[in-house]
Amino acid sequence: MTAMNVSDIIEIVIGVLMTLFAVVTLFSRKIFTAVIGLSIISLVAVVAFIMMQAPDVAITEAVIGSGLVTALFVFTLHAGKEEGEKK
Amino acid sequence: MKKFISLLLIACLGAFIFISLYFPGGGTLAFPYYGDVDLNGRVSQAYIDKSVNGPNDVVVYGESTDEESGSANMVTSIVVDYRSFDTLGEVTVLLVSTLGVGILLGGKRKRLEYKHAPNFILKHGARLTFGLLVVFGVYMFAHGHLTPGGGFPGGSIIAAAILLLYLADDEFRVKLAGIKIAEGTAGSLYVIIGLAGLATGGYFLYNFLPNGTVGKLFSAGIIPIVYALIGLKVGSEISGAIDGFATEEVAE
Amino acid sequence: MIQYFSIVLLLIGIYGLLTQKHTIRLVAALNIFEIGLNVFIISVGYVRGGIAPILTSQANTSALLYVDPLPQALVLTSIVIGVGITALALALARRMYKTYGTYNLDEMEGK
Amino acid sequence: MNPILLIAVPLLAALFAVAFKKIGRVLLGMAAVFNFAAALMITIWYVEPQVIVIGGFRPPFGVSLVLDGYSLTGVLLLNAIFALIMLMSFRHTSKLAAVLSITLAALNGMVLTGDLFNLFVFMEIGAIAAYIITTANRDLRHTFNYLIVGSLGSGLFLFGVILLYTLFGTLNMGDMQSKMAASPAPMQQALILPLVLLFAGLAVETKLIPFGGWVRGVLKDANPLTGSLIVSAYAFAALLVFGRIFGEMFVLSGALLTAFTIVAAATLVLAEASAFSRRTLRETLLYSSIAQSGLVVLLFLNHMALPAVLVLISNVVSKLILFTVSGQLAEACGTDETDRLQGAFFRYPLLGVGFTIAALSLIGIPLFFGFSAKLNALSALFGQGNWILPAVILLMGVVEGVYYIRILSALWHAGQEGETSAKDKLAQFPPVRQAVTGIVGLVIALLIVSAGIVTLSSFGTSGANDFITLIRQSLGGM
Repeated sequence: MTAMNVSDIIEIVIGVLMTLFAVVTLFSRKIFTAVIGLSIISLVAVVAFIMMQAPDVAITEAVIGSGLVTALFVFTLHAGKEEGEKK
Repeated sequence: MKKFISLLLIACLGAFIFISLYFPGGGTLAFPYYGDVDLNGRVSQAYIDKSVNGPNDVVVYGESTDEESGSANMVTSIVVDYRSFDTLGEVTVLLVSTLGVGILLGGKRKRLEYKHAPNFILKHGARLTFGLLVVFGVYMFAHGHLTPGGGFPGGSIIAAAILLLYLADDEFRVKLAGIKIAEGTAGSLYVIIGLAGLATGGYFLYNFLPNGTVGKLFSAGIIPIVYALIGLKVGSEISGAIDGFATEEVAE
Repeated sequence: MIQYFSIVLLLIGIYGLLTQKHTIRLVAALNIFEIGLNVFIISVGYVRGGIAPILTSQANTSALLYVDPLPQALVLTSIVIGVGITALALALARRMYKTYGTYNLDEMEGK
Repeated sequence: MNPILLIAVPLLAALFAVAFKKIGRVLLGMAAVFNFAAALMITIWYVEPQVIVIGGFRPPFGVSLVLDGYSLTGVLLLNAIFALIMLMSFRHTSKLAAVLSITLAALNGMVLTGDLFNLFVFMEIGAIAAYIITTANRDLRHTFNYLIVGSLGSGLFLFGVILLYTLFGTLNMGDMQSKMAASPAPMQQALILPLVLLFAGLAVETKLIPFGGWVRGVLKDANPLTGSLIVSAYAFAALLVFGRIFGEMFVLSGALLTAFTIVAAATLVLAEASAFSRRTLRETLLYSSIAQSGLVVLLFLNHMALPAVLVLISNVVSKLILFTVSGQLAEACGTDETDRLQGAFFRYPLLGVGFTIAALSLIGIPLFFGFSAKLNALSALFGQGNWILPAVILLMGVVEGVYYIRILSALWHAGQEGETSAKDKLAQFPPVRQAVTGIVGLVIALLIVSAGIVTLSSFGTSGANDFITLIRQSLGGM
């Protein structure tokens, strides 16, 4: 374990987090949890992009992936909920 | 049963990918391991040296002038100069998918109702933040050739500002006709700039303006113009899509 | 190291696409797949010890060791394509919900 | 004339159509006419293969287009097919004007581009446009299904492209090809994974089993526009891309070739069997076109580019008119079950002529184009000393013949009862639309016959290796 340095550890933490939340997204009972899980994966991916020296991609992923896409998911769920209540 | 088969399939696929990537079976071709990449074997080294159209000296920030691509951010010079055609395609992808959203979620619509009406402070605070966010978005694409960022995140930040207004105010809606005109105009100007390059330089999307000094705000030829157009287009397109999602059809 | 995890993420995404029946969750699985793919693409361009491919007043010559900028440009494209597809898929899911009253593809079958 | 205009002009039309919605359909029509005229002019002035540089950066660094005999074939026929589809199904385009213009740009881009990532971008544009076009069908579940499968496929394609980039350090197809030719053993182990991924990605759009499961749902209730676009224009572009990658760039051999050949042959056999067992017009036709994709892929994989292109052209041109006519019949009669459409052509012979000649050409009756295409393919396979594949293809040809004859005899033969019922149902068929479809059908029939005669006359003697040169030589030799 001599070759292990800080960035390796961060990479492993990032990887485990992404895998964990991917599983949460697919198997959570509530659909809303899945959407939040997806958003977190995207945020963790932003850290991964910064680790790999890709600031352009990190900014884009942060704004689009974890911001706007999540908003679209939430709006879709919200609309479904409202229509469900009307019925 | 189906889950088990899928799991088996994924395991096979995973094993296949891992073995092919990390256990090369001889031959002269092999995938480089993570981090052990030599850029000299790739086209990218020429993008970094700006030496695509012939050998070039070392590029120095703030000093080198009239390079073949004048952007200090190499990703930007790839996105808007070397592989600008891909970017035109990418903008088209967004255009066609928002057109699809418009077709699917179109017609006469009204806002989704909130359970709790947003209060005064929220509404007006959001307006203030809106201004700041728009300025930040514009900064992002105006400096796309110098700092990380560019047209796509810049436009998305503007769209996020509009999303903020949608979230804070349950009566707010953008004017869809205006959005369509902005998006069509920005997009067609991009294509027209490309055609202007064809007319003046003989190549579609040719960078026909002087490239200036690397690192200056007014440099890099058409890159800032194209990025501004992309920012405007992306911003208006995603706002249009947000409007589709934040509204519901009015029952006739 | 992060490359292994990106492939795992990609595989989880494909598994989700194969097994899920809930339309929203399918779109989420598609997003997981795309994020995994994007991280993989960036990792392919990573050079150990390389710096971000931007000339600044600190890193001011192109003679330094930079990471590969081309995969980053490709991923920018890929992210934008991803958001386009996600928006379209969610719009479809919403229209289907309106017609069938459910997000579950199996439940739609009977109606 | 710069071929880039084939992509830029429809794109500009689409963008104007977004800004000014009212004139969208006019712009679409203008773009279609412009592209057809431009493609004709490019074909006439074509002298030798050329690379069109974009942005002023030489390949492999910048994106570039490749105009050679192969892509020229694609461009000419694609724009002609698109213009004909617009002519016949213009009234279905109401909401879709901008999307269809983008489709035109994307299909041209797919065929012309010489860069793998650029190809991915154009395929993605085309695919998204296709998802939107298929939402015109009432049942959105199939579209959703198509979207998920298609996105997965294009993701896998991108994965493959990136792996190839890490291996060769370039995205340009020509550059990659020359780097591969320079390496001592062209088919190396490291290439297997990227090639499998590319194959899987392309198999979705080329409708190979098991990746083509989306087709049936999307097409079985397709209106004339959707059906003819997906089955002819999209299939044509996708299969040409397939040929570009697996017929030209990578020459396969060994286990990989065997595996892919089995997939293609299985597609051919299973789809012909399904087509035989169906009783509705559009389902039969869609399975028949899946089978033809299988055949074309088979030929491309076995290094027979010209026969493959000939079979492909024969198929898409015929399917264009077959799908449009059956879509229109289904619209007019509310059904497309073969038994309930008895005598339809007896009453409207104008529709029937094009349909019949297209179907006869597909079966491979001598003198029609389909015959010389099939003959070419079979003799090329025999030339390789291969006996199993020709046997399979011939057997499937017989199956195909049986069901097409069955359809034709049902539609032309008016039983006493059938005639009256068809008469009642077809009463509202507008004469103008009938005339347009009929005339287009006649034109296509004429082309099929003349191309059949021309190519047959030069069969075996021509050294051409692409369609344009073949036609030119044949015309010059007559």
